[in-house]
Amino acid sequence: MPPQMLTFFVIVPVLIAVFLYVFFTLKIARVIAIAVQAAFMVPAAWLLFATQESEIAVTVGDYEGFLGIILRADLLAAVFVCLTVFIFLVVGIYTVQTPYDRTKRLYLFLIFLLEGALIGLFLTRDFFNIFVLVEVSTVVVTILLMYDRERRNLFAGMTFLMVNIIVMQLYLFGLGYIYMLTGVMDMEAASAVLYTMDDRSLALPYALIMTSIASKCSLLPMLTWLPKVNSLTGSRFTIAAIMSGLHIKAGVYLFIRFQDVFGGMGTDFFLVIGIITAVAGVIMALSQTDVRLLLAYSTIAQVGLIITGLSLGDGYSRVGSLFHIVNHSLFKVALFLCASQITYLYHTKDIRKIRGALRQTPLIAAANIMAILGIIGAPLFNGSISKYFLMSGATGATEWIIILINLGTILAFVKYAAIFFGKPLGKVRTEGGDEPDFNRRAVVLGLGIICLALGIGGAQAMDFLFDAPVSLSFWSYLEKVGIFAASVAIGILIYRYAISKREFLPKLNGLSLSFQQICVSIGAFFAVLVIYIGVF
Amino acid sequence: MSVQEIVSFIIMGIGIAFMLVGIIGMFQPKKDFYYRLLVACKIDTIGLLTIGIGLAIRHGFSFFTGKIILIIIIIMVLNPLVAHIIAQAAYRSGYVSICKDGDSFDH
Amino acid sequence: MYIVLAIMLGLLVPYGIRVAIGPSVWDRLLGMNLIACKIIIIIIIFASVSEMTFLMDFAILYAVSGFIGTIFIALFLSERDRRKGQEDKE
Amino acid sequence: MTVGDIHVLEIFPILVFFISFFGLIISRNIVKAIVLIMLMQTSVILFWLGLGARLGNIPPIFQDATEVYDPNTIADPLPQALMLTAIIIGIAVTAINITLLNALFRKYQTVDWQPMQDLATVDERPES
Amino acid sequence: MAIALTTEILLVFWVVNAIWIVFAKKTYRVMIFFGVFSLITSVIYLFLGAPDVAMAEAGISAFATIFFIVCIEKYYSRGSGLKAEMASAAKPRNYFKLVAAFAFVAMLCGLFIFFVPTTTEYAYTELRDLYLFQFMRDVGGRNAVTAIYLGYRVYDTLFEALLLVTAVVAVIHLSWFDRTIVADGRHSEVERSRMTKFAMRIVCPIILLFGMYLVMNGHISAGGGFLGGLAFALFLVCRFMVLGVYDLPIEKAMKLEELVFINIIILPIFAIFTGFIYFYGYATEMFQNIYLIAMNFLVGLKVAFGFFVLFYRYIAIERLPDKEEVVEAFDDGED
Repeated sequence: MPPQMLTFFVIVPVLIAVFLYVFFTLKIARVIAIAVQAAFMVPAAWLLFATQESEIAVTVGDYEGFLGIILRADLLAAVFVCLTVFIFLVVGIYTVQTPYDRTKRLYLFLIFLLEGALIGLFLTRDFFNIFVLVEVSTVVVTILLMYDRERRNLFAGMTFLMVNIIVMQLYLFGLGYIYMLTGVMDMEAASAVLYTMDDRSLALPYALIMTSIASKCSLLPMLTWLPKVNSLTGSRFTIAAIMSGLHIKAGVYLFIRFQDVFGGMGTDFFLVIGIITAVAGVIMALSQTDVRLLLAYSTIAQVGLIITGLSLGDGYSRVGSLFHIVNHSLFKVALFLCASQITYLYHTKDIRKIRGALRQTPLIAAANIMAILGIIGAPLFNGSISKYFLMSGATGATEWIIILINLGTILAFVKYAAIFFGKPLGKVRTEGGDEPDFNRRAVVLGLGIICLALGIGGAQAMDFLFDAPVSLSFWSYLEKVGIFAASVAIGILIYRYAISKREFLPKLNGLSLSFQQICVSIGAFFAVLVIYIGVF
Repeated sequence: MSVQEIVSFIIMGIGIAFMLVGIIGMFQPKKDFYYRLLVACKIDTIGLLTIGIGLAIRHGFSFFTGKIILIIIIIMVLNPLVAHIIAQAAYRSGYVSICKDGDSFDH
Repeated sequence: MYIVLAIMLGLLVPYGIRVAIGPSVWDRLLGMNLIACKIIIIIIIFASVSEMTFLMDFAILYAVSGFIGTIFIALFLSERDRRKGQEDKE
Repeated sequence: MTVGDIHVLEIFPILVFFISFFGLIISRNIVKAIVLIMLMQTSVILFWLGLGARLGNIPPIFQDATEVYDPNTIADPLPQALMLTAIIIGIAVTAINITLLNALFRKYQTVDWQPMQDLATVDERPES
Repeated sequence: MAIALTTEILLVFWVVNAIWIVFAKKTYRVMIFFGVFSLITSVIYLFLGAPDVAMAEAGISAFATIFFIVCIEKYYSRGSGLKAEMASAAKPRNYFKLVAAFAFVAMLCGLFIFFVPTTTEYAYTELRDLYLFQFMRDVGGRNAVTAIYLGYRVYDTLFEALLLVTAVVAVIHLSWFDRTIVADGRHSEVERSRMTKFAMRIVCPIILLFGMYLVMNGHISAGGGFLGGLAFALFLVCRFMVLGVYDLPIEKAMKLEELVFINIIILPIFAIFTGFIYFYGYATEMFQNIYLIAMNFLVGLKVAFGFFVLFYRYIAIERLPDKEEVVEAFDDGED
């Protein structure tokens, strides 16, 4: 396929979205949607193989030099594109059976638009194009979050939209300075010029852009509103899965790209921010009772961990965190989809009310347990491989902190795992409608097995995905297994005595910032970042 | 400075003089809103007309003059309309004129 | 020609004061309308001074959009007091 | 044209950006918050156009193919093209914002931040 | 030199206007100051040598004012809104929070200005000169700005057009009212005097003609697809002022907008992405002009339909009294 095909990676989902919305009736549209999603896996796989050796670059419209917009697909971008297409396929298969009144053509229109925007975001290397694509994905996600008319959380949706607009204005301001300094809009050309400049004059654009990207991945100060929005707003589990699985990953991908462009100026600042976010995410996750909020805050914790891994500066930890991004998307989507089915059966979203799920729905519970083992880093699962490499770069204090964070994650999911044991309390609802049918169980089980498979074949997967020849020394892995076993034991002990009895930090449960406080926190983050870069 | 220039300067001078005088009407202490609206509407429409014609003469018969005339037509239609709508809205919404009857219109 | 431009700019100041002070909201609306007209005159003079004829296109669109903005504020402002008047009567 | 060593076309947008940021922090009324967000967008757009017009400000429009232009008085077309897109994005997002505010006003009969947030958190607390 | 002076004076007035907006107490004052603010910014863009952006800003400010006013009007008509506003305006602001916020923002601003990269002149102008030198050969037309956003960066314009389509869909889906059709032919209760009808009848054809002019030679002089679309939408606003009846169907307009949007994607695919026109020996002046005029026309239509739907949606449906609207609840299914 000629390199010009890169543009069609992005244009095809958008075209299909509009075609489905305008021309087809609902029945045909849904069939076409699933067929297209499945067919889309083939070019994505081709892209992965094509970019193994060299990078594919194409200027939209074949204008020479940096006049036009340049799309580049290197291996990292290809991995993210494959991940996006795979997760949209999984979610598509999951929702294939939903009754007709719930997935109208508008829902398909928005899902395909989001897919097109995310793929566009992963492929493009043009500054302003990133701004436009992030705005498109923000608007589409806002509509999706408030899709169901009667369970619509208007206030959180509007705050989400307003905060995102302000953040993107900061990004545009920083972009203005980069254009003033480098005079070019493309990343490769700009980074060549930016390397020659000293930190002092780059402090402002770096701080502005990094503030907007930090709030995209909801790092520390802007932490509390993203999970509240992507899970609590009555949005469906599938949308919450896409939000946690992919939308935050786009923010992390931009973080990686801009760190490369700026030559890694503020790495140890983001190391500290990553650790604080992970710790805060874990504590908040522990204090939640609603299933979706617990999973959302654990996403924040894992993103914090990834940012720490990325800014450790060590080759192994970087590859480890990249692999952790892929793993995290997989088991987070599995967790959300399992939670959707279990909460439907138990007719409540409160963890304290669900008990005995293992006996009630063995298949879904088994898949859920596989996903939980993945996220806490159990020996044979993919979580352990990525966390192992992620920690390999850490030394001394950071290593202990990361072990602490893992312990926190284990604690959170031990609390979550309580829903499987004990005798079932509530009346289980199994009559018609959205009940978890064969399709959904198959999807969830498939995801669980993939987590297991990636765990076993971890080293080969990392070599193929990130062409980083990694040697997994048996003894150090055994040591990690020891640490894992110890922390699980501690986790269960703490849970048995400390958490299960009385509420753990109840007041953290409903913590939510007002719009003014969010603005102040963005301003504070920007100030601290500028002072750090400018002075040190 | 050809004759054309001088004529256009004279006309524009008249327009500007008119506007400067109009300013005084705007800041009358005793008068209320309706009086100011009347004065303002006159200032704008006539001001644009005179300066427009001045420029048209300066440019003689050209593409530019055609556009100026188009602008003048639009403003001549729209400006009184907006003044009318503001006055109607103010009156309908119960803005009472502080001047006594006929007081503000005699001089 | 620049003198005329300078005078027009000078004339903006009293209208700005009218918008700022204006006892009633209607005076402010009047000030807004005046500033819109004054700016159109500035644009016309600027276009003739710098010999760029396409600025006149801008002046036309500018005039229409400025007036429509004022019209809609005035229309819905009158709704406000009339309804307030009605509620006080009930 | 430069205040200190920063170009005047850079100082004013920064001032209005932070004035509207200050307004956002202290304003109680959501309608004013949306207006201030539009102010922010306008100041960023003016900052970009200031970049383009740093050298000269003759619009980059030529009468015929062979017209020779004076390189240090013509404005830069790239920021203008980008800002045309940014304006349309701004109005599209603001239209959605206003629709949400309209719906919120119908639901909670108020347009101020604090009362609406209290009512909203009451409605959306997860059923405990 | 005079232009620089004019710009600085207008910029000072611009900043003063922003301060008024922040400290205005009543919402209506905010609206009027915002109107003046947009008018001033539009002229400043013009003096910075950007007529396209100036026109876009002017047109957009008209529509922004309409959207805000429709939103505020409901707040005031309820009476409680006005009383609440009077009460809150009367209540003295608590000065401690005000001073603290001001100190925080002043610190941020000082920090910002302290760290502004002080490169004296425009560092790199090669890209600009390359654009100005080559755009006539590569994309055609005389207007460099149109050449960039329809030729070089058409990929951006596609997503921006997509965003407008999504915004229209969002406004209809997220609004409080589930209905999309106002009783056709219903007269709007906005009173219009005979003089308004008479004056608007004269202005309407001029604006329509002007819109067509803007679209047709957008690539030669200042103007282009967006501005033509804005002019068409302004024509529709004037038409509403004349007739004052909600007769144009919103549903059909949305469908048309999507159809036009599909063409906006397909046309560049054949013209630019695959390089069909430019690299198989057809890159003649005629083809380039055809492509530019067609793209301008399509973008103009899309923007016109988009703003048409937004305007009618706001004027007709967002102003409905609450009682008319019954939102039927879905069953509490979960997928």
